[in-house]
Amino acid sequence: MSAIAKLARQPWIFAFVAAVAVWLATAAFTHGQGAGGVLSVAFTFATFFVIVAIGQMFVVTLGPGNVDLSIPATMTLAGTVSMKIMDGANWMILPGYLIAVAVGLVVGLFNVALIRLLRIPPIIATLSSSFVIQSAAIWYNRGLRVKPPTLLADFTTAKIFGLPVLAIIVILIAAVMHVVLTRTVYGRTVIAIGQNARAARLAGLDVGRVRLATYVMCAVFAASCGYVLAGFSGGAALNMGQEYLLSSIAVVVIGGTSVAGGFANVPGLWGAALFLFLLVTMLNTFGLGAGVRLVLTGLIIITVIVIAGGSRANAR
Amino acid sequence: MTGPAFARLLRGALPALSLALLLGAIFYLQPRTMSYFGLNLLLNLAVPIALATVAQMLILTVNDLDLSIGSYVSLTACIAATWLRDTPLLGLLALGGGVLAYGALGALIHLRNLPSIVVTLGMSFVWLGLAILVLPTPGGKAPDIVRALMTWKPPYVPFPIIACVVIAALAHVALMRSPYGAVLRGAGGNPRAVARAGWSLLRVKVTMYMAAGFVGALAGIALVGLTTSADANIALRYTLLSIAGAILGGSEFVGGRVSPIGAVIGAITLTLAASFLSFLRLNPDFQIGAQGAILILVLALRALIGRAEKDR
Amino acid sequence: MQEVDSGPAPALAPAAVSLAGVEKRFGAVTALAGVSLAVPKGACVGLVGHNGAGKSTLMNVLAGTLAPDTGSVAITGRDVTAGYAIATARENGVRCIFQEGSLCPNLTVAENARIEHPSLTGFSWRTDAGRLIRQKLDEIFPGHGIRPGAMVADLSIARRQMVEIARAFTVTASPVDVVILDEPTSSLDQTIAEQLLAHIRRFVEAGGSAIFISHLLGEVLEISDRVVVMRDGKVVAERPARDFDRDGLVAAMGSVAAAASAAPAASRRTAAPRVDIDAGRGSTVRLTAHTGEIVGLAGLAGHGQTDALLTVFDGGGAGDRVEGAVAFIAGDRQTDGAFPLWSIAENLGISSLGALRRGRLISTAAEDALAARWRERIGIRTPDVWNPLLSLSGGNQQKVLFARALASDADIILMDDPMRGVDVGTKQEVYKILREEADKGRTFLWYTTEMDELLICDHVYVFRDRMIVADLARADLTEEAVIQASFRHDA
Amino acid sequence: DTADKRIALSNNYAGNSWRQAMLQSWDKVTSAAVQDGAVAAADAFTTAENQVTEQAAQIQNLILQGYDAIVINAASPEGLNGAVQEACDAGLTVVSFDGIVTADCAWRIAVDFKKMGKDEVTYLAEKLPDGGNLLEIRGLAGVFVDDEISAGIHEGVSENPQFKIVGSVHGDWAQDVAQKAVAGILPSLPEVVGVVTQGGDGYGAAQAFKAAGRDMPIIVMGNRQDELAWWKEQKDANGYETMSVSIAPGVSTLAFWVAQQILDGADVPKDLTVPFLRIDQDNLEENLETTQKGGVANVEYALDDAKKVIAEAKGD
Ligand SMILES: Nc1ncnc2c1ncn2[C@@H]1O[C@H](COP(=O)(O)OP(=O)(O)OP(=O)(O)O)[C@@H](O)[C@H]1O
Ligand SMILES: Nc1ncnc2c1ncn2[C@@H]1O[C@H](COP(=O)(O)OP(=O)(O)OP(=O)(O)O)[C@@H](O)[C@H]1O
Ligand SMILES: [Mg+2]
Ligand SMILES: [Mg+2]
Repeated sequence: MSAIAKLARQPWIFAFVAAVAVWLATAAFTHGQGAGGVLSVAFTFATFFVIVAIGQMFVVTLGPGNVDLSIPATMTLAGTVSMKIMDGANWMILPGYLIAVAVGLVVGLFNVALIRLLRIPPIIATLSSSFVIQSAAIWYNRGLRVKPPTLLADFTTAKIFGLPVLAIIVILIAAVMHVVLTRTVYGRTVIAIGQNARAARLAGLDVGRVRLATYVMCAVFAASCGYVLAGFSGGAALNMGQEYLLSSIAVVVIGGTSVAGGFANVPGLWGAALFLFLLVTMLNTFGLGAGVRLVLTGLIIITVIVIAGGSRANAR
Repeated sequence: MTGPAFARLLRGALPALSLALLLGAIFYLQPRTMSYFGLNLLLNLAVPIALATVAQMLILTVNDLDLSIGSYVSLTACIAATWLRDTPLLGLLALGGGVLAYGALGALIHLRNLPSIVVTLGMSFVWLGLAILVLPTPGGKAPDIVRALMTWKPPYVPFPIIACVVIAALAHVALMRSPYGAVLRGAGGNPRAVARAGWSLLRVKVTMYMAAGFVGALAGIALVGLTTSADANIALRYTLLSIAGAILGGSEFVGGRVSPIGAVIGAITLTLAASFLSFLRLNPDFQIGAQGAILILVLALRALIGRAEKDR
Repeated sequence: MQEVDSGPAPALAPAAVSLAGVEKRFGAVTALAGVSLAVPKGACVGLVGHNGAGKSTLMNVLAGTLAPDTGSVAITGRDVTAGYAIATARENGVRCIFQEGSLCPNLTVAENARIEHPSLTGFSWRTDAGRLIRQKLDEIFPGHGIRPGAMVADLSIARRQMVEIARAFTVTASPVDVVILDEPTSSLDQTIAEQLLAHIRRFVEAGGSAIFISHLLGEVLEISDRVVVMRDGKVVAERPARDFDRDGLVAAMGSVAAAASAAPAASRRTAAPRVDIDAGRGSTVRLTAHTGEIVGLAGLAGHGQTDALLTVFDGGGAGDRVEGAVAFIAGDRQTDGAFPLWSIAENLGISSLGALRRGRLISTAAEDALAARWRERIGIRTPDVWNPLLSLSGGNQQKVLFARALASDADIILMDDPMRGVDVGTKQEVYKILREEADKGRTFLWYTTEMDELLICDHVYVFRDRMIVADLARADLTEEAVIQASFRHDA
Repeated sequence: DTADKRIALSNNYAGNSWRQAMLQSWDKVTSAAVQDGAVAAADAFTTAENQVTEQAAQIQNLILQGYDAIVINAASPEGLNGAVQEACDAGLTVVSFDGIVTADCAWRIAVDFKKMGKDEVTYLAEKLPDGGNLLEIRGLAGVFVDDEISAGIHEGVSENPQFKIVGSVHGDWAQDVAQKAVAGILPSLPEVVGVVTQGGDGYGAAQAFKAAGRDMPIIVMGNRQDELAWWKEQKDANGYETMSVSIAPGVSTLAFWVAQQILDGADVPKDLTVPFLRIDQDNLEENLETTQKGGVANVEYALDDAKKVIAEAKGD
């Protein structure tokens, strides 16, 4: 009994409950047809959201105003550069990935430089840098689609027992990041900064380094996502990351992380990513017009947050 | 004058400074802009952005963020171009409904202690969906009186300048100089203190959200007056623009530190930044990147005074 | 020990305010266990008790910001319990200066005054509010130097406190009959505190009532007509002030008055100093501190002591020397110390994360053990160290910050007037711990506005206008010397 | 004589391969034209975000820069009318193409998007006389082109009642979004015999069908090289048959020449139409060959082509 009560108090539980509810509604509409298939697909696509949302979550946890809006552009650039350099060669898969990571590192450092050295608020710094990054991607390959190496394409679409291999890997990564958040000096410092940056500095924590590491990590996650997504969908496109701009924030917040910073959780990212995917799928399945569909999307998101919100201590 | 107060003064003057700099650069690049006609063309689209930015700033005042303002402005533009023209009463009712809905959002966010970002993110879908329902394909037509106002050519001073000054002045008086304005800002700085002084925080939130809804609706109407017809996606960009403009103008995300005049200046600066680039006639490859670079450049001015401020 | 005697009733008229049988529980914690309190007209009631005794909770009930579980409130004899809230309290002339600041930092001093007065409207409200608050400041704190147009965020914590006090005494539409002052002097230096006490005296003599909470028992005895002692959510003693002396009060609170700790025998200033910095523009004297020393930074509040500490914290500038790890104990805990979303244990362990690791990961068990050890050692009143920090009373939160620094491996500990709001018993405990730690080789730099605390130090530097103006070795250290140096001679 | 005339291209989006091809064609053709002295300048301007308001401001700036003509690919057929009117009032010639504007004073080089949608269904009716279920992939909700094509498709379906649209998703003209939306709805759909698209979503749809292990329906393609390459692969392997249709990015060059002709004093009707570029089973190979790897099938126009188009329009 108390275990259930304890579970109900977890900030991430609502995202999962909402995901299941939406899935059941879809299954009810189709009389169960394809319910299993939908779930498997949901895991496939939620994976990409979770990858970027992990990074975004750490950034958001740094406190009010911290958010990375350069994620879509970073995905595009990393995908474009790595695909072009690999040029479909299977032996280049690993070097290609390292190149994507390098792109992430550079973007992250650039963002931090804007935020730290030029003292630009993160939301605008990352917005500005996203233009620069997008421009770099355009300049680099002019939107030409280069096919990923076949092995990479196979790997990103492979399944074991109906569960995508990529999803399994990202579940493991999420587990590791959960430990990083809650049990390492780095994670604690992130949370402390989010609650009170000045107090964190005076408590002897290395605020500057941790901020830097967080933005860089976020960009590296985004770059990794760009790499696997390009592999998954048959090449990088200039507009490939655009829907991740708001979704990454939505996943983080619906997952139970406080937008005001200083309070985060990883499991909720999976719940929220599944929820958002299943929600769109449900409304597509219902076959409603675009207008009604958008209105319902919004209302359902708000409903979930209203139900969850009352029991969450810290809201912005 | 003591250190922090001086830094604050400097920071207060910064938005105006960057605007002047940018305007100077534009005049230099394209002397044609230095005319009544030129200023009119250069600035008229800043008017709806300025309104949207003021709306965003009102929300920022109470430590919230509105991610739906862009789609809300789109919706009100669609309503203005359809119902407001064809059946003015229905149009006004619909716009009034929007304002009330904003008030209800404020109440919901306050009573349930919700993160405004998610609620307004959800609302952005709702507004956009409604806009598509109101105007499934682009079209409609601006009400004549709105069109007439937005294309009005008063003597000597171009209309956009008058409009921006009036917007800034009204917002400034309402928020910074009115007795209740102090309470509204105080609720952003230390809500508990305001509640302990006997004010209703609920009323504060609802007031602020309704005001934002009202100003946002004005933005939609002004926009449609300029574009003559509407489109469900017409102003989605205003969400980020309004945040950027408000911050550029010296407002902060938390703590009730806002500046209405700064917000209007920030909005104009953003509009001019894009114009400046087109006057530079860059290689198309770098045009998008240059938009980022110019934003960075304008904001980097902060670094100059940043040293004077503590890491708070 | 229950010695609630009534004493001679000061007046037959009904009390200005009275509380009866008030109980308040927060989860497992009973903050108030049936408290009754009456404040007569024209009198000042002193309220003392250890940290977490329930003083602030009781005052929150009286101010209408917290609804009690049971109990009644009466104002001038009328029962107003039903629907009692902030508005009722204010209409009836009850004002409260809360322990944690209640100013809006983003507003000016005048605008903050306006927040308190709904009736300040009309065209000239800004001037009116400015005049109102300036007059009151002039009246209470002559020479305060605060402009009504100044942004509160720019004011030092002492000046903020002054504004808040003055604001509570301003009158517009509703009267001011009862003023609650919850540790108003904790951030003020002695001179300013004296001005406040004098004002309270005048206010009371003019027929007002005041409730005065402080851990500086001397102040309480000086200002109060009656003193109420609370312990563990109950009133344990209530008598006219003249019937108490300091030791009696301490005893009633349940603490043992320790003798002031003996000064170390010999000066430790032989080896090279551990800290040696230039403490401010134009100081001719350098600030130095040696291994095992407790060095005091004195002077009036806001004269650059905090900045000197921050200079040390940041490792000093060119030509400065700071050797060893540094920890900082905040006095302004809301801005400089607390992590509000965290538990006590997490707050306490944050500066010792390295030591709490087992392998690469932080061990929750080690964290728990550390918190439990310090809860014992410094006496943090909580049933569970995993409770939120904010569930603690103000003084107990301060103890957590103390424990945070002392538990860390720092060699140099910087203290920014950290005893604000700490009760006498605990203070004695802390002094003892400081001395022990110093003897083990730690160095303390201690900014304090309390003379008692300076007397514990091995060496004291007096600050004025952001410079060191006096360098007092243990032998030269007297109250007169410090006060002499603190004031400009032409003033 | 237009040797001293200056023409500007106002473009609202550069974030996909089609737009990149459009800009490249423009650059190629106009720089030759400038070299030959046909016009004095032909500069291209792109907004950072695909937004009506930004493009309106851009047009106003182009007026201030003293261009003689503006060639527009518009973000909205109606939303730019205010700015276009300003341009006309200032004496500029305005020619719109692809994304056309409705202002009376402007010229339009339109593709009959409605017919394009209808042709897709007509083609399917030929190939699948028995009809069956169709899946529709739409573009971005609320955008004119999306509505037109979709209206054409629905018109086609009502004329061929053997077809039924069982699912409709919005792919936002982004390959990753389309793939996700299709994958989500697919499990709950009955057998699908055909997929009608708006261009560029075909490859993503094919991937989704493959991943779901469903029979490959006839997917109408949108002239992207990766689509054509996939089609070719399937054609060689199992004789897969389909068609591909889209507007050629090189229409920008036609618009350029039309603007030049108008400046030259030619009498040009306000409404011109260009055929869309259609690829069929028999000319697949030759088109695939001429299409840049990862790019879009394209046609560029010369002055004579423009004259011909104008003459035809006058003939009607
Ligand atoms: N919001 C709360 N939640 C849980 N416990 C609380 C809360 N507020 C107060 N308490 C508890 O109630 C008790 C009384 O606290 P209170 O703040 O009244 O003490 P105090 O006498 O004012 O102490 P101090 O001198 O340190 O300010 C303490 O044990 C405290 O932990
Ligand atoms: N009571 C006072 N009278 C005159 N000037 C003052 C007074 N208090 C502070 N000041 C001046 O105001 C300025 C700002 O003071 P502030 O309190 O911020 O300094 P600080 O060094 O941070 O103080 P603290 O050490 O108390 O934290 C300083 O220049 C100080 O000298
Ligand atoms: Mg207290
Ligand atoms: Mg003190």
